[in-house]
Amino acid sequence: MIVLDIISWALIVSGAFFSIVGGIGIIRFPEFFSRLHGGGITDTMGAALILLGLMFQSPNSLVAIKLVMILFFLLVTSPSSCHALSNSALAQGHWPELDTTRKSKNK
Amino acid sequence: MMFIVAAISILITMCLALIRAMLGPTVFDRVLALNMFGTKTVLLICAICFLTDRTDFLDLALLYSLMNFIGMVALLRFSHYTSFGEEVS
Amino acid sequence: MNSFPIIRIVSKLLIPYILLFALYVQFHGDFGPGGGFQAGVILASALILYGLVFGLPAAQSVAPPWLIEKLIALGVLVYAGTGVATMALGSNFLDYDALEHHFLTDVTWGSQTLHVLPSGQHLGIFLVEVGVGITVTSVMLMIFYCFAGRNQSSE
Amino acid sequence: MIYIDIIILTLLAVTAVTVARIRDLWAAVMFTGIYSFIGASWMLLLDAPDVAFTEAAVGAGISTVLMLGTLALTNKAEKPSTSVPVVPFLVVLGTGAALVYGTLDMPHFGDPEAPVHQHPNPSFVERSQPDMHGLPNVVTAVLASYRGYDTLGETAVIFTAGIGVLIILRRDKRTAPDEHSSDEVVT
Repeated sequence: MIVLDIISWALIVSGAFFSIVGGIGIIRFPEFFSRLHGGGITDTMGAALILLGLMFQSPNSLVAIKLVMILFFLLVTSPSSCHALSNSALAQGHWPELDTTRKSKNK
Repeated sequence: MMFIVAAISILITMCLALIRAMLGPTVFDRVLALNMFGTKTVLLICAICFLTDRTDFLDLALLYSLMNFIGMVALLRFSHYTSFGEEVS
Repeated sequence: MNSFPIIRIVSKLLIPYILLFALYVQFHGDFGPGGGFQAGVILASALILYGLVFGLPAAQSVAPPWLIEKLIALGVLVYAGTGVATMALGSNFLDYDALEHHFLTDVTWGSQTLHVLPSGQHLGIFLVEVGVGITVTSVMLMIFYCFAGRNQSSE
Repeated sequence: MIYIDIIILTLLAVTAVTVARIRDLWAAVMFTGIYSFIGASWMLLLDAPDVAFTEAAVGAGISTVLMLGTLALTNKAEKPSTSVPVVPFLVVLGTGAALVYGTLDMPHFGDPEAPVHQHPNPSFVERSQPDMHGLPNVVTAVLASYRGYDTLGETAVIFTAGIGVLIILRRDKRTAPDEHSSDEVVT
């Protein structure tokens, strides 16, 4: 049990670290396309690590299976909606400001 | 104790996402923050379930992870086409 | 949504799970959180997701509006019909104890007892929740059809 | 634990003020989605998973879709008001002060002697187990069996709402050509 607790602590603390780092990123980054990076880190890395950490504490297998299903749905939906967001941002004429190789469409 | 740490860190991230949703210069920044907020809510509900030791309510987190996607698709579709009705073949 | 192939594929992947989850909420509502209203809303939102991604005509070919109109009334009919059935069996309106029956309720299979068909109060709650679920699903879908169809014709 | 409550309530208040203050209605719809997320977490903390379930099912998906559908029929931005609303502000302030004064008499949170826990007889919880042949969810038992008439009424309300939306918004195929022809005559 002590081993499981240590594994959970490690996973949850690193997950908390990644989600807070992503949260700071979504505030601090200068424009939309780099903010996607911060959002992506919290949605996949932070969520997966925290859910894995909770999985080691689950009292029975049904709870663990439900957590696996939640993780699966999160990993499927959140990156695909990030993709759709960036796709429609590009379609509406936004272009990464940090990209120096191509000229911005809207400027 | 570890669940409290998880819940507090998730809540801090939620606060940051909420700030971005309020500032957000473009529509897409706001939707990105909303998506992040939804994911964090799923995690928060999981953490609360473990914290209060009522793990049979994880269905709620499962439901939110599905419903978040529907809201996102609706918001994206509206920002893209400005209406629902047209035919997509 | 024609320019989002990933969204289309992910929706195709998710819609069966949402429908399955709605059925789980509907029939597991006696044992955990959930029930007819929530299940109806989840079922309707699966079909609404289909309509959002693949267009209104596709959704209307899955759940045609004439059928939805009939189902709005059918749900209330199932609910009230349960009450009338209990009255016909000689009890009060919506008193499910009259629905007690002894057909395949407890089947002993090996060492464990299985509850095959619900009986009494359980059967009554089951029927009533099914009625609520049907009405809520069809009303939500019908509201969505009305809004979407209105936009289509006004452009 | 108490810190989680405080943070969630603060987030709720901030989101509500934002919804009221923001002019872009599209963003307001988005913030109601956020409000629903926080509201469901709060309901779960209050040990009301059935309410949280309803909030989750309705708030994030369907209500966003329906509000966006309404926005598609109207303008995207709220009309800015020019006058400073002094009298409504005083009325709201007075009502809020009276409500805060009223909370002083309320029983403590979770008090077993509170009227909420005494008035619908607590024996429902005890009676439900033998009555329902072992159905564990007391909320479903109360809603569908002990309060069956109420739930029938609620279903009838949803039915009536559906009929009302149908009457107001539906365009029948049989009447649609007539409208177009009359429009052509007018123009």
